[in-house]
Amino acid sequence: MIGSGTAIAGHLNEVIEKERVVVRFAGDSGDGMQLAGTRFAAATAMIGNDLVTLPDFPAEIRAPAGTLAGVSAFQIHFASRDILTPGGQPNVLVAMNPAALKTNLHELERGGIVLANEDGFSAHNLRKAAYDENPLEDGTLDDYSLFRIPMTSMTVRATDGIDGITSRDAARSKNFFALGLVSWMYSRPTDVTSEWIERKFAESAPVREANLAAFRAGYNFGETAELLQVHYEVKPAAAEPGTYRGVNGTTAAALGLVAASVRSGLPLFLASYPITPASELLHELSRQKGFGVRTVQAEDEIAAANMALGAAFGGHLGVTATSGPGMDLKAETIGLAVMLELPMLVIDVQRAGPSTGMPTKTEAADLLMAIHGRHGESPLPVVAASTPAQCFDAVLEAARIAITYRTPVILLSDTFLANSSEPWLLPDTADLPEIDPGFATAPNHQGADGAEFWPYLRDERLARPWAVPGTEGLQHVIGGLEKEADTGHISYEAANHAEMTRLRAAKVAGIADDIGALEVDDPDGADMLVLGWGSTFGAVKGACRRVRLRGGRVARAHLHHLNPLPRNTGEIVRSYEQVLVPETNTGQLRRIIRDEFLVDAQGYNKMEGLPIFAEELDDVITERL
Amino acid sequence: MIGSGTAIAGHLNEVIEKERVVVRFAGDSGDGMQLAGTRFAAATAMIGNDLVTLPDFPAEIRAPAGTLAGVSAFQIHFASRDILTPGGQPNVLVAMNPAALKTNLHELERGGIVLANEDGFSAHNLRKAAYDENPLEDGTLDDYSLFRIPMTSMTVRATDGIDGITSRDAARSKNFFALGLVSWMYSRPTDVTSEWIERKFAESAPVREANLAAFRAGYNFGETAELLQVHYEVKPAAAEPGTYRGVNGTTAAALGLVAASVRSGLPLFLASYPITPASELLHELSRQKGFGVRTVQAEDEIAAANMALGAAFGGHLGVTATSGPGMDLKAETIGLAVMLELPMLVIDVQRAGPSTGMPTKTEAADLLMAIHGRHGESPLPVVAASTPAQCFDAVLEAARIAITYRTPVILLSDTFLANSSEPWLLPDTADLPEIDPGFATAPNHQGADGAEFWPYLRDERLARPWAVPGTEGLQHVIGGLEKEADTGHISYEAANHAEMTRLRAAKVAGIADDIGALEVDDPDGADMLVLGWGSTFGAVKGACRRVRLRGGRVARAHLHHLNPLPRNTGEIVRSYEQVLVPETNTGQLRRIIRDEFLVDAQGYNKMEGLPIFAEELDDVITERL
Amino acid sequence: MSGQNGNDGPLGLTKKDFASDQETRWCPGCGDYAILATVQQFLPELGLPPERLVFVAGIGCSGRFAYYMNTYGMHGIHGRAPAIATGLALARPDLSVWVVTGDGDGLSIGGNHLIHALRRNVPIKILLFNNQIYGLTKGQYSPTSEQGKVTKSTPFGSHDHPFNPIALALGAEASFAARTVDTDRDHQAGVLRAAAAHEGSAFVEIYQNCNVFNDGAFEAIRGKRGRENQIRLEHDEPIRFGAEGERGVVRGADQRLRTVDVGEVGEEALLVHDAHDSNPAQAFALAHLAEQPTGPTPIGVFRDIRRPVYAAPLTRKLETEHGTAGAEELDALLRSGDTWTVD
Amino acid sequence: MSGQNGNDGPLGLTKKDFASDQETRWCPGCGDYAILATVQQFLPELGLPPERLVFVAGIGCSGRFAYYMNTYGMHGIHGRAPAIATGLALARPDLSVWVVTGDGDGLSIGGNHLIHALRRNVPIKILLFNNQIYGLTKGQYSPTSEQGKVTKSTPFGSHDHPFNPIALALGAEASFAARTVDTDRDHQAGVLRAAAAHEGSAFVEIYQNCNVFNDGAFEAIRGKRGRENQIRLEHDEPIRFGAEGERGVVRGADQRLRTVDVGEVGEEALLVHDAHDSNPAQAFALAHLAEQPTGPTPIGVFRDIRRPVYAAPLTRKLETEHGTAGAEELDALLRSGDTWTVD
Ligand SMILES: Cc1ncc(C[n+]2csc(CCOP(=O)(O)OP(=O)(O)O)c2C)c(N)n1
Ligand SMILES: Cc1ncc(C[n+]2csc(CCOP(=O)(O)OP(=O)(O)O)c2C)c(N)n1
Ligand code: SF4
Ligand code: SF4
Ligand SMILES: [Mg+2]
Ligand SMILES: [Mg+2]
Repeated sequence: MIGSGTAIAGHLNEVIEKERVVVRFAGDSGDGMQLAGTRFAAATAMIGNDLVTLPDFPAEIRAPAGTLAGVSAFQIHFASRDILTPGGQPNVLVAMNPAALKTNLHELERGGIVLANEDGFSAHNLRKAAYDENPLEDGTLDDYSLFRIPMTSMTVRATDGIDGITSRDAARSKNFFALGLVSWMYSRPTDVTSEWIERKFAESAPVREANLAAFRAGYNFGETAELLQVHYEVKPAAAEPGTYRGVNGTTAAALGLVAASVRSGLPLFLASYPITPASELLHELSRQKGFGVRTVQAEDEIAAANMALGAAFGGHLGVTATSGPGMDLKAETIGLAVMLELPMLVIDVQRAGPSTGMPTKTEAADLLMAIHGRHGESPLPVVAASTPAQCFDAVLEAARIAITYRTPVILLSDTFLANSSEPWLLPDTADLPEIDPGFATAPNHQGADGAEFWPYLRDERLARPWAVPGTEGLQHVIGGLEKEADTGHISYEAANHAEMTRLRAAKVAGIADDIGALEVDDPDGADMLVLGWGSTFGAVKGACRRVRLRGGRVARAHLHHLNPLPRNTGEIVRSYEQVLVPETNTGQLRRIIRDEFLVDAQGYNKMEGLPIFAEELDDVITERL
Repeated sequence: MIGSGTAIAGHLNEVIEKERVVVRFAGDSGDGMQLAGTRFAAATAMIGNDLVTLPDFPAEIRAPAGTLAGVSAFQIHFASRDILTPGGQPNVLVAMNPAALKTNLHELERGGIVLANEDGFSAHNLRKAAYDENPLEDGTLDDYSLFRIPMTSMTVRATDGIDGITSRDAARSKNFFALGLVSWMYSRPTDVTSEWIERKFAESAPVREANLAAFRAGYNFGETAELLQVHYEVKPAAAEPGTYRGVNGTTAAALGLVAASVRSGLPLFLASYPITPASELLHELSRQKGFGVRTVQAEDEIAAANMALGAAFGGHLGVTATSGPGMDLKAETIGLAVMLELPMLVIDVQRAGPSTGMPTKTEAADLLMAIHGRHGESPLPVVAASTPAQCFDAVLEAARIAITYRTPVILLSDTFLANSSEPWLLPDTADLPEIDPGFATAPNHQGADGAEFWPYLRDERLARPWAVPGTEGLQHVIGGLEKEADTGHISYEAANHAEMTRLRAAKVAGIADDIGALEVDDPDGADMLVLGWGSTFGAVKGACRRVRLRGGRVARAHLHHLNPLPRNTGEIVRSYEQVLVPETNTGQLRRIIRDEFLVDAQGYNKMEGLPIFAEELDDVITERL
Repeated sequence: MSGQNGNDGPLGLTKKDFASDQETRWCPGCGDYAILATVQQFLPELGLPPERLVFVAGIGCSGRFAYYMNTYGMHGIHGRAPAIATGLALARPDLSVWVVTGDGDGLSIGGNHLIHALRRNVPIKILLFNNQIYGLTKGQYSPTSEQGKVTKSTPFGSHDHPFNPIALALGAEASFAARTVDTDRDHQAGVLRAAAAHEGSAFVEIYQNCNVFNDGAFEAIRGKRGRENQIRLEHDEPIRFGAEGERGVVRGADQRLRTVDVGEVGEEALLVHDAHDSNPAQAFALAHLAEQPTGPTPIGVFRDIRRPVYAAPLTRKLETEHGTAGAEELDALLRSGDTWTVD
Repeated sequence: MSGQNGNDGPLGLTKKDFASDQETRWCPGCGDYAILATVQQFLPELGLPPERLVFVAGIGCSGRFAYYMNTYGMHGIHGRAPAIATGLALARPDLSVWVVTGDGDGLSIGGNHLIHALRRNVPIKILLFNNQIYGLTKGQYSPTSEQGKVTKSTPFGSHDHPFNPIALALGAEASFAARTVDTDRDHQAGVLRAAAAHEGSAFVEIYQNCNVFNDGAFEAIRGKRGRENQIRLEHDEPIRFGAEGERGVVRGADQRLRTVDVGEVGEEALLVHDAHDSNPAQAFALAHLAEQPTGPTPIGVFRDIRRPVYAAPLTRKLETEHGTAGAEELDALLRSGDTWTVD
């Protein structure tokens, strides 16, 4: 069999340089794989590799230990050049138990490395994973480089003697053993991780010591072990100078909201009802101190939206965040906000499937719902984030539009963006856009008997005045009934309804003048344009690069504004023979492009609860070029 | 001034034959105009004229008497040939008070007849209607044929002596006086109305006598009065032989549901939450006896939808009906039904505006919401009714699709269809489609350990088996989580989700093979196709006829199925130089046509809370030909 | 007393300062007119200028209320007013936020928001106009309609056992629950006064006659001899009623509350009302003294206790926090956590 | 007694006849396992074949329950199970319809459907697994969490005053309200038996331990010495508790319920529980004897009264009606009202 330990014997502790590597840590939910992965990512970022990570949790809270449903995985893709996706096929798979091997092996590259925790492959665990034979022995892994390492027992031995630690506790540190081993394989610095362990477990000496011991043991094992004679190096990526931090889409969005609050001077008010994956934003902001951030866990999504709207009426930056079914429930309230013409931010962290679907998986199939998902004609702006770090800018932009144009805005993110992370070149606050709420403070109309305030007398952008309660003399009542242009009084008059319908649409359409043009990356005059939106950004950019490296000609553009579209969108899509729209839905942006511009846009549509990867998209493009 | 009574003196009781007439009764909400109009329509139908009516209620329950907001009107369009719309400009306006005159005059045809109740034009009422001068005297009506008739006092005089009737009560009968007068003007038979009064007020002699007296007085006044010397005749329309009844869209839909229940053998279960205008369907069915019809007034629209779904799970024909905001609230439940693949009928009686909008006005702007208004990819069939009577067939068709394909179906009606009425050629039950629920009664799979029931093992139509609780051995659990193809077990597997997404879409798309082709009416090879859907049917047909009468060449087609579209739709729209899509929205079907077929369809879009009329559409077509 | 003429508001404001110029659009004779007049007359007492008040209304005839006030107002969507008001009140503790809702708006579609607002004890005052019918939609039965009610949607009589709004509110942990009558101006003003003084959410049920679709529903306590059937609850007072207060309420041997002739049992036997009782059991028992307002029925303040107002201290903290943090703090925040530099 | 071994169902069915082949997916040690076992063991008593039972579940860990039953089941959407079950129960009175919900599913998002189902008295049995936390979404506080609760969404403590589920149900006119404990098999079976026997809707709160996100919430009445804190309510019995029943409940002079030493007041002074009392006041008072299950807490059947079941007679009528009307009747219906003929 190829790839067994002995097979690559000979070249001793050779260092092979690699441009990019994908490692996946997989084990039972209880095995601490997310932790191992995150720390590996941190150390990797520190030495200046570019990276993208992708965690994959089980849907169950705690599926029974050892079962297939209980497998938890964390993938990290890092390289010496900028990379854009969490990577398709892993090069290395750490498998702590049979279930982890079974659920992840099929994705490992042919000939890839398997680091198996031998101790985890007990008869009991094999049964749990429905293996009749032990895959470490029955040839299942013939096509891979298998390394059998008794991680658990080695961890226990390593921690032996640390007092306050039973061997049962000790075994819990095996994820640090694995982390140490992989750190050695890829020449990661040990200090970053050691220091983190010191800090993190400061209050419990035994645990701290055990984890440190396990980590060192794993690292040293790599160095000394006979069976594993090769290790790799991945040089730092050439990155723009500046200060960086690793960030996932949830944190970036949370920080974007705080930034929007600071830049607009409006207090931040987030009302949400827990739902996977949007809950994380509520958690993140509820911990936020010092910026006057108010978070409320509402009784349901309808209440959450209405609380945000009430706060907006009061002059706050009203925000509500949700996923999947939660969006359905907010539709009526969003429609009211369209009528009231109040700023309100609705963050939709899209997830897989209709109805409850696959709550922990990713998908971006709420686009048409965001645009059309309310009764009657109720137009609103839709903005979509493109990468984990870009969630910061996307949120800021959505808030800017909402406040400037007095309108609810739907910001589309998705599970992949929310959970995966990448290095983020930190902006200077001074460079962030200023947002002017421009509250109304005085009457705006001279009536027969004196000055009056007309809540629907619009400015040049067609935005109405925003007078918050407490402002003397500007008392007014707004509501969901159709209202007379300018005065805002209730009106059932035919011509007025036509006019108000036109005005509401024109206001949103007019935002196109305020969002810049769509940029095209087309170095060598291609015939095919790949048009992306949302989290396909990385895959599209990566795929195009791969195609070009092979001399292929392909252009790409990415939409951050889905409604309205940038003014030049039509011109651009019309100027290519082929327009390919990759989406994790059945073709929603494609429909919009076809309808708006009568261009025969084609799609690549993936409905697997997974993001689109550069590799697969490369194939699609190549095949259609 | 032209048109005053005297002006047309001379030709004594002349009878002029007319092809079509539009009469509008207008007065205060308290004046009983709806009643007068309905009875006039009944008598008109009886003598075989074709007709369409359109009531127009005030939004307020009871706006203060005499105010503009309190005006209630009823329009009837009748002719000696088949007609299709309630008519644009009235030829005759009955105005019981100044407010009624003010709000309706601008729509009366130049030179049209005004029958004003002189007694209603008191100083008090003039003020209420914000008239400084009395319009009956200040020349406001110079361009019309004005007839001033003291209807109230003549009614009081006519009922004088009927015991149990004070003059205050008596005045209430003035609507019957007006009815009598107009009945004479258009030579309507008196017996039909008299008999109805006898029946209707059987239990209260005084009221009965007063109404009869007022009705006769009005009729006789017409015959004898000096000032009104001309009356008209409208010959019966050539109609298909058979038994007819007058019906509005609400009643037709209610009967359609009962018919669907009878033809499918499924008990009818309607759960709704009151909302204008959909409430009427709940009212109508809650009165229905003898067919085992169950109606429930739920605590809200969400509960209503879920109750209907629960009943559907139990093997009933589960139906829920709503309007406007109520649709938003049902979105999540409809998405669940898509996942469960259970039959469920959602009736959306569309009304005007986003949010609360203009609750009593008509509009058809929920089409894209019906198709896309749920998170994730959740395809479902959409059917739309085209005329008041056709609501019967549309409901039956929607139920057939829901039951046959195990899917929620959205049926689109609107305020105009629900409230207006037309003669209906009654079908024979025997000719109505049979609907076979085809319940599963036995296991459908041979498993390792015996026979099993797989709830998602599909038939050739891709419909899944429907096993209702109580069926022995077929116990199963369905839910909103993604499920494995065939077995229906929960599955988060990537390929399975892709496959299930495909299957759900393919099932709905496949219905196109089961709905017949789109028919085109194109007598003389036109270049322009007018493509209608929903309640524009009459206007499109009428407009095309008018164009053709003037020698214009125009084709028309009407979509009853909006998703999926008939198979030949693309072929048809592609075969015309121009495709005009008239809609009471900003162009929703137009978007679909453009996206699906890349055809540059253009729109005529009216957003006034009113239906599109043949006259205006005629102009649009003519101008674009 | 001060509710009588609105002329004595601390700011010298009067009734008309709280009346908008919009034409009222209720049916002639509707009980809503009486409530509007009483509220407008009472408000000057608060000593707040109109711009500091907000009326958040639901959908229904009752919902029209907001348009007739010269304050800030929002006519929201059906049943959601308590949620809108919650957001507003938490964002703007400086405002006096009032909710106007109906028995359908507040108890049918909006029931969940109502009970959660009450348990949270957010500082909002909820006025529920209970006419035991759906008015705006032209007469369907509501969650407070008596069982067997014949309406447009129940031609053969309704099957639902109705809610007792006060009992529901108490079951939902309301810290303030009261009941009054549309046309009873003084009593209503007194209840509004207590509600306004209460810290936290206050629930006020107002019996309101819908003379078009449910005329006379409250005849027993609103009609000519209605006063005699009003069991007016006053804190710390023995509970008695009747033309000369000859009737009273006692707890019988069977542990239940009963109405009796004071003469028979003697004054001291009467139950003394304790609106401040931290335990809601007694108030709940009083709410169930009458299942429907067709005979002697308690009105007034059933419960009025002190309980922490939702997030009050935090709200104050956030108020001061906001604005203090600017560009510098934001830069620091962005740079918190593991960062590294490339140069 | 019969709850003990499922072997004595009238149809000779046993526990396993009600267990599905699906692998249970709760966390090891979750209280849901105990409830599942007790329910499966109890069901044979009903004398109904599995196909006549339906479990309608909401979303949450509790919602998984449906998958483990070998009955018909629907795992609906969050909070709507009572509405789905209402539709099913009204359509199919021949079925035994059970709802499984959680404190978030049933009291937060689903609160409105719950209270309306209870007041309507539709024949459904509602089991609310109260673990005072959101389990499935990984640990946010719920409407039953104690005030000040530190969770993922409230890192500095929650501000909400919690619901008392039994009090809320009684405030919503529940005709049956009971409470039991996940691991207390016999007591739970007894409560299920009473709920099943009750005509109309039955509300059963089950204290359920979430050992991952809220471990020990019910320690006081579920832990080692828990039995002593269980105030077990038995109809017609004096209310006493404690290791030797040495403690009891009385109504004090202040009209409130109190726990006392039986020795001091004497047996006869003890309150006798009347679950059939048409007036819910006493049951409500008992519900408020303990605001949180951290000390002596009443469990068992608080209320169990006869009240007309929603539309029961009509339902029977409709059942017989349906099917009798065919083509002929339909033709007649279509031709009712004014018709005319053209020939
Ligand atoms: C989502 C939604 N559902 C239904 C309606 C229709 N609707 C408006 S008011 C109302 C009920 C009114 O009853 P109530 O709250 O008692 O107010 P009232 O008119 O009696 O004062 C209903 C069902 C609506 N506007 N929105
Ligand atoms: C409309 C909607 N909102 C939110 C969610 C996310 N969600 C699922 S279960 C749940 C709450 C679970 O708590 P509980 O009802 O107490 O059940 P437990 O998990 O504790 O048994 C939430 C918020 C959802 N599935 N659907
Ligand atoms: S319908 Fe009833 S509640 Fe509504 S305005 Fe008229 S009288 Fe008042
Ligand atoms: S999270 Fe809690 S409630 Fe959910 S399964 Fe785990 S232990 Fe049980
Ligand atoms: Mg009402
Ligand atoms: Mg819970």
